[in-house]
Amino acid sequence: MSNETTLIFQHSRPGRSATAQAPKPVSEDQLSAIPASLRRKNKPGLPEVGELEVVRHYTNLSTKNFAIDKQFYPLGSCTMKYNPRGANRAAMLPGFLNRHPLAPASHSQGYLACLYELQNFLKEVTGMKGVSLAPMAGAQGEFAGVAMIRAYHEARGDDARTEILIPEAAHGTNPATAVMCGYKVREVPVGKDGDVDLEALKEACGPQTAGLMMTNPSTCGVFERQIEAISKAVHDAGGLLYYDGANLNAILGKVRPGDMGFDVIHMNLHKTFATPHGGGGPGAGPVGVSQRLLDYLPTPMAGLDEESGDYHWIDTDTLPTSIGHLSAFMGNAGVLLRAYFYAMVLGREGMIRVGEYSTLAANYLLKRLEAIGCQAAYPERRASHEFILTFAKQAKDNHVTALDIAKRLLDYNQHAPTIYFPLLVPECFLIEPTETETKEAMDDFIDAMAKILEEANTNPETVTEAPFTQPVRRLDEVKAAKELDLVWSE
Amino acid sequence: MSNETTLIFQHSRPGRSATAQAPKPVSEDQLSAIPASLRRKNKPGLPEVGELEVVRHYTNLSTKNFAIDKQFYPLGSCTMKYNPRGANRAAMLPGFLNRHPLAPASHSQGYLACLYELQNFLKEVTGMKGVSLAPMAGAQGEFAGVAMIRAYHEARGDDARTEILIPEAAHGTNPATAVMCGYKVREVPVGKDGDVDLEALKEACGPQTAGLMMTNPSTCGVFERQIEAISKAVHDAGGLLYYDGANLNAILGKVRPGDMGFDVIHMNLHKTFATPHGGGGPGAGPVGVSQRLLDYLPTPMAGLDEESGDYHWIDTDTLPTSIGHLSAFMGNAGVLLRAYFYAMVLGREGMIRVGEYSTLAANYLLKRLEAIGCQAAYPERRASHEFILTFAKQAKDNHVTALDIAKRLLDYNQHAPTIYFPLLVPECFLIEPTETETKEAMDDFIDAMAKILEEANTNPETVTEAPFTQPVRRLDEVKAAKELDLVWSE
Amino acid sequence: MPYIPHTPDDVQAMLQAIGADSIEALFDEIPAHLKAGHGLDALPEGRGEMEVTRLMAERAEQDRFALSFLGGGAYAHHIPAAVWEIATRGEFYTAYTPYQAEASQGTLQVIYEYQTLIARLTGMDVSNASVYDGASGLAEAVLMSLRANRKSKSRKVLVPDALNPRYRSACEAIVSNQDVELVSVPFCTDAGQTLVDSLSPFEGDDYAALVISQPNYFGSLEDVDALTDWAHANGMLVIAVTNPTSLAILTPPGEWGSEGADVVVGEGQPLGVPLSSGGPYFGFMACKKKHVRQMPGRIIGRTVDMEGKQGFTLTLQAREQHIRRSKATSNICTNQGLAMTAATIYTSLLGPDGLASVAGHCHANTQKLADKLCAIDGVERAFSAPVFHEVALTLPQDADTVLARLAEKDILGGLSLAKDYSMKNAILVNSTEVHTEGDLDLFAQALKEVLA
Amino acid sequence: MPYIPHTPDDVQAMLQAIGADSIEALFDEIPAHLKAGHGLDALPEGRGEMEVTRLMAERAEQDRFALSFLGGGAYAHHIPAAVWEIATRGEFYTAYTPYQAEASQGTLQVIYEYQTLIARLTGMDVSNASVYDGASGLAEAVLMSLRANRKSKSRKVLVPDALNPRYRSACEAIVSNQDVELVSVPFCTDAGQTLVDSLSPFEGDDYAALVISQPNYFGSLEDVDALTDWAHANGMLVIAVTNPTSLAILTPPGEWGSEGADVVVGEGQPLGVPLSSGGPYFGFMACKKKHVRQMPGRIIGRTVDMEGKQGFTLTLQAREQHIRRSKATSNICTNQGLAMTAATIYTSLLGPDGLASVAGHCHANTQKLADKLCAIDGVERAFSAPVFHEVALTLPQDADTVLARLAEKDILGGLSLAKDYSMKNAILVNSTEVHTEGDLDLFAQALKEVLA
Ligand SMILES: Cc1ncc(COP(=O)(O)O)c(C=O)c1O
Ligand SMILES: Cc1ncc(COP(=O)(O)O)c(C=O)c1O
Repeated sequence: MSNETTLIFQHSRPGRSATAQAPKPVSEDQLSAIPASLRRKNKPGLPEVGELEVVRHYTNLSTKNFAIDKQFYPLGSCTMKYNPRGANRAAMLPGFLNRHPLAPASHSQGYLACLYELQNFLKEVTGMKGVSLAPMAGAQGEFAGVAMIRAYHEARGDDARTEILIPEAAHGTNPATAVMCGYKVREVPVGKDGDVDLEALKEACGPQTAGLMMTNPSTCGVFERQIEAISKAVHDAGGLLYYDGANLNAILGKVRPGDMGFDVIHMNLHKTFATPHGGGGPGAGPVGVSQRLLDYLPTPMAGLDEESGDYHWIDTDTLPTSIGHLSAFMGNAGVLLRAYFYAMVLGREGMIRVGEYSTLAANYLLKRLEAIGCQAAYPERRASHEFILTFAKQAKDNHVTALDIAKRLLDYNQHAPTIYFPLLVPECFLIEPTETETKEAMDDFIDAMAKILEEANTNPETVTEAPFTQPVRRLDEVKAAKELDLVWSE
Repeated sequence: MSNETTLIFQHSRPGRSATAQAPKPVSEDQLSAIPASLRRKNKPGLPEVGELEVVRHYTNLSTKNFAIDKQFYPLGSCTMKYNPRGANRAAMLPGFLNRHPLAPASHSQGYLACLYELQNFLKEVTGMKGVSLAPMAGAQGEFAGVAMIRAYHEARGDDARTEILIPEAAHGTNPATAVMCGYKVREVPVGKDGDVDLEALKEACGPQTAGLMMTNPSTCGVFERQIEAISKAVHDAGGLLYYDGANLNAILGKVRPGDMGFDVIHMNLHKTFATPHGGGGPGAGPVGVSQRLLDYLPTPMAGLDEESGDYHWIDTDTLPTSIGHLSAFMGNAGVLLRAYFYAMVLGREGMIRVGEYSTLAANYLLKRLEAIGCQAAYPERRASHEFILTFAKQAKDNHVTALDIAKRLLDYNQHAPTIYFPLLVPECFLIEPTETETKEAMDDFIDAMAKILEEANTNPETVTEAPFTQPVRRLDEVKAAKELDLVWSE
Repeated sequence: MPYIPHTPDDVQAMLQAIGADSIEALFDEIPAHLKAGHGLDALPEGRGEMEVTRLMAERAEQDRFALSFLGGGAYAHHIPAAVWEIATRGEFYTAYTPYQAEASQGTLQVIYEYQTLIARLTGMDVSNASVYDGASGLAEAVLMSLRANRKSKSRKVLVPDALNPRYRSACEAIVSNQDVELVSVPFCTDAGQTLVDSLSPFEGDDYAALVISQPNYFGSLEDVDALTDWAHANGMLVIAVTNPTSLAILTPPGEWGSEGADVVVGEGQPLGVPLSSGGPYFGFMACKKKHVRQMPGRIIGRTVDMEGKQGFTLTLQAREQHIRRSKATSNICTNQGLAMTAATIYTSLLGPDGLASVAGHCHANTQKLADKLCAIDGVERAFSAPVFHEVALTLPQDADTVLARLAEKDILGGLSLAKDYSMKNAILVNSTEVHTEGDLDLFAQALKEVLA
Repeated sequence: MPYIPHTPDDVQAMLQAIGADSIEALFDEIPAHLKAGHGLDALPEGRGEMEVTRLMAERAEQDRFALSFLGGGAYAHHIPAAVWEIATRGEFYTAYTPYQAEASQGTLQVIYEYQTLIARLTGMDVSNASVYDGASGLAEAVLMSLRANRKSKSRKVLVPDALNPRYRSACEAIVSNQDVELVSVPFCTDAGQTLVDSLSPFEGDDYAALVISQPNYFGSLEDVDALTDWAHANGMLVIAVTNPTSLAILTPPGEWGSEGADVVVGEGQPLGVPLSSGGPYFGFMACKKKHVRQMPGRIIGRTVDMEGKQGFTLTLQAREQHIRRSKATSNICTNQGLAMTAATIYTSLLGPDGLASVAGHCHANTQKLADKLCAIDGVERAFSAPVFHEVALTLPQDADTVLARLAEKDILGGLSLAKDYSMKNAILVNSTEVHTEGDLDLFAQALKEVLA
């Protein structure tokens, strides 16, 4: 009964405006230095609305989202943990917000100090030798990592290495990144137990191998037990090992990628370090490297002159072998400050607890869901911080798919887990509760799942036609893709 | 399907806590100076919950409110206009937030400058000679005003004045205030046209009259045309004229209480000056006075030493005749800063526009509602910034009351107007759209009302049983009052 | 037009619907000669949000200071970021009093939870939804005690001199209009406490209530059990004035003496509300169940809807001005809802242990600070009583002068007791969990320099 | 435990359900010797929110400065308070990519509105949901142009030297891995513009695209119509790099020359995103409809639900890595959603007239500033071309030295052009609507003193 679905453009009326927000118009005279030929002829079709309308419109829109602040959000591989509000306040202090990215080091000591310490924290938790905070998300961290692998081989004149090995369970960004770095991708199969098929891997290794990209625990939600053998196989072939740190939450304080033999790693601070996902971003994807890749780290980085105690920037002028800049300035600074806050609050003990309690939560949720009749993809294995269920049986018996169950969960006020990823498990859920959710929140999820499994048997339409309680019912995706409507017009 | 109605206490588990928020516990030793007999034996039953739970609980609770930021909110007499977000940011600047109320003037010049200027702005818009910002809401402003009237009479030894006259349409705070100031209340009838019954008033005036409290425009939503005659009658009897400024929005820039002959006035900054209502408060109720009451203004006030340019506090040591302090410190400072922001953005022209456009909106809405069949209480009169409808006919014909229509409006995503106030109009709505709502927002309200009037005829249950779309249906108020449940227990 | 959305077309359309020629015509009922064309000349021209924000930021900047040890009823505490990020959500910030219960369950449930929190913290049965502040709350409590104490005909109430003088004066300003008399109870100048002994002169007289402040203005802890029992034995009600933080570790008023206090009020600011120059704060107010109908202010009750589902609503409205008008318990209408909401979130975040540890640090830091300051020649504790988180010290020199010199060093070193208690050389000093050891040392160092 | 809610009872209950003795047992699949008991010694002990906030506040305070005229791709603008008060509402702040469309209509509709805003501002047909920033967005546009220009086999793209050097180097770092070559186009050192004349040497060669920056790094306005027509005549696509504020008054890329640009990218920061040390910002990216399947990043489409009601959903996902993996248009996954949300709110608040007046003030202030600075002996405009809101000036002395001395006076007086362009005495200066006349005078005065 409300008009909430109106677009902001539909509130527009010629000449309306949020007058307090803009300076008074300048005279044509003041623009006379700009040649008329370069001036736009018609004003752009931006909405002409008042301040209250904008506030009301976007406030109302916001209410049409699920969010960690409102719901359990066990989206596997995304580590939807609580985002401390204190981190938001600290990062939005005027001194940080107003600092121009190119302000001289003399006017950046406070900011540099935070970055420098964060670099050190990340080195320690990953067991790497150097860290650059520059990449702006996980995928850009991957890019930086693989570009460093490439720079390394190139520097050694080892230029026959054209291939990156990737287990088939890998996240889509891994193969896409390899290609962006000019490599071919060779997929490596994964065994029934969720571990990489070691023999196949060994066969795939060779002089063409630039490196292997993998996560551990993998996106199968289990710890890759043969990691040392894998590491040896790839290193023996002359390749380097890349660690996709999206799953770092599972092992914080338990085992470090550096200790497992990885040469390069990215971290997703928006996952492991609790910075917000913002409806799609921003993230931050710092990279850590072993000794041999130190020279290639992306710039700028924060450096400390031990003697004077002054911080400075390390840039391509002092690190000419760097793969260079990945953005105009220095990555997602505000995200880094939030991660710094988080690391400082958690400290040593807190970091260790993250791995412990995220793993505890996942194993609890897995066992309880199995107990109510869910099928685990790897029932013999420990869960890491996440785990996979498969609804292949329901799909076959009741024609109720993983998608249907996901949609029905929304009716129970539970955000759905990740679905249909990894691709190798049919009709799957990848479920990640994180360490910040209470047992009761997990129990509510379990109760909802139990009811849905029951519904799938007795009343499958309530599942296959779900959701019923959201602002919209299921959307016509085919129409969306065929009759492209990407931009509104009157 | 969600557990949103759970109380925060029901999330409590022994030993759970939002650890990042409190310092580490102190040792018993550090408390040894406090005698055991004064220590509490059991810890207070506050909820033991984690940070995410608190954030999630109160975020979810917030979504169960209507608010200006989400809905049209035409609550008559309350002036629910847009609350500029800029004012919130400015008032919450760390320099303002962290200032201790007893900081010396040397460390308060910025704050005092804002208050001093706000005092002057309020003097100008009301036409009064002096202003104190101390009262913390409209009702406390009334209290201050009537206490000053009392102080005035007492100072003159004129102590037979025991009565305050109040038109029957007045807001409940008016008679309650008079009593709190030790006066008896005599109500004055209001005529069919919404104006005070002048003859009755004249008769009521006498040597026992301490003063008259009234609003103009009145809570009948019309301008009291005989204001000069009223003023003369009361003044001739030796009484003073009190102006309830809750309706100041209607006449800003058009006519000033000081020019109408009022001796003392309070303003509701949370109404006229757009500071937020905060789910029930805070407000601010500054008082303005004519020359003869200057000596009695409540303290503290901001003063300026013209020569040095320094600001200082004016307190009872320099103004011993003051009625004194109404709070421990200096009223609702943060509200005053928001009002200052608003006044600075609006400026001279903006203030004048407020009266004009709030009046335009109310008259538009009235005429349109009359056109769809609503009955105006004072059809011959201009609306001020608000107006009254009466649904006496619907109540009689269809057994659909003003309350029913109010509840049904919620289903149409419209906040209901004020109902059953003023008491003298049966089955009434007091409707105040304010100047900050678009014509389209008013049109939506009109459409909803048209549909409801139609429903009242054709399908009265949809109205009498409304609302259907809110978190709860109509509540059992009798049970609430009889089986008092004011505090939760396990 | 700032905050006004109407375009010329809108205005035309509206005027047409009204049947008026101009906006000015809508004011035709106002006598023309009253409509002085004054033009509000003392007001500046309107400016944009950017300019006003810059001006206010500069002003706010002027008032920043390094280090404050001011208390006296308003205390610096750490406020979790979540508190105000949630309290200023539009749904809380821009709603009003929950008159339409169905569309206000958020605010209503918050208040119900708040009432529960306050009741549990104070050990009382019921709480209202807040009054303006602690001082005006005391005035309401005094007036309430006159109504509630049916055995007493008196319009007099006993008020200790050791009560915050700002509470006393605000209370006086409010209740004196109804010819209520606040009668002074002296304090022991050695202990800095209100002794039962000093009450004996009042025995046998009719007073409606005794006010007990725990801690009192000097930070001293009173023997609340003895005072409460004395009052009850003498037919008076007990009005407790307390600091809410302290209640995490001190005996709650509901358990004072053998029967507990009758009414409790206090300043809610320490529960998550910024110092903010003195407001908006909120006064909390709780009482025994039997007095609830005499309590002013809004009260929320839990009930069920037509379908039996739990819900919350305003209740006992027959006490309030909008229903009872001149017979209401108070004229209060708008209260301090938003600050109360913040306090509810704050208290939930802290929990019983968190709040106890805040209270513990306040106490420990204040002890430590007193020790450090008393290590300076000529600085001594003014009183012997144990304190919570504020302490009176005597200096070897004039307090006002010393404080002014400290302020020049950007240290606000406490409040002078010269004016209110004629203790020319005494100051009142507060420390809370926000102070580090370094902060305390800075103060001690500065005081040493000033006194040298 | 900070941010972990489990009590010992919870842990016991969970372990029991799992059938494990201890949490440690859950890690039994990890080879024991890998689990070095390293203990993360380089990490400090955890501290509370209060302490960390205080530390960071002190650090933030260190970096406050008075007056900045730095631009170079990031610009200080007034950001309405409403923008971030709404963008940081939990519903936007703590949601993720709208994979579950029905539970994400808020974010989805915001993106759809954003796409519309960007399309209208740039004059293009379609927009994506944001990329990381302007510079990396350029790299994506370059790679996209190779795919989209079917007539060209080239892996070379023409890039003007007058492009922001930070854009060039980031673009280079990204695209060079795929053996894409960025070929330099010199600028006219008198005008500070890229002239069509300097393009003639490239005629006849195969390049996939020409990059045009409007304004260019020196703030100069290019003759975009001529450049665009030249590129199209020579079989190249046109990649426009623009400042979004400027588009309120400058010809949108969609209207450049006779056919308009093919792809538009730029830094979105000026639209309501704080300077914040360089991020998070967002890159905007728009193109002609025919190229949409080559565009990287998320794209939202409007459609209907099973009941015919309007709704929004991710679409064209077959371009993306999670579906197409190694064949995707890019590896981008997480983008800059929150900054994009803020920009949508900002742009809606400003509207076409508001944004034009911001742009107008930027330009007018920059002109005024240039005039004031050029009134100083030896200070001159470096180039003759008209500028938008940034201008290159030559000084009578070494630029780096002068800037360092200004910084000592807490004035950040611009960016040195010494390193990037070997213009030892030249600086790049920006002014926006945030500067008052007084700010400009302060700068002029300070420069005068430094140069004296
Ligand atoms: C396993 C894995 N790797 C890489 C990524 C890419 O990270 P981002 O989305 O930050 O680019 C993700 C994130 O979704 C992921 O889950
Ligand atoms: C006409 C009128 N007078 C007085 C008041 C009392 O103001 P407050 O609620 O701020 O105490 C109100 C507010 O509701 C009112 O509408």
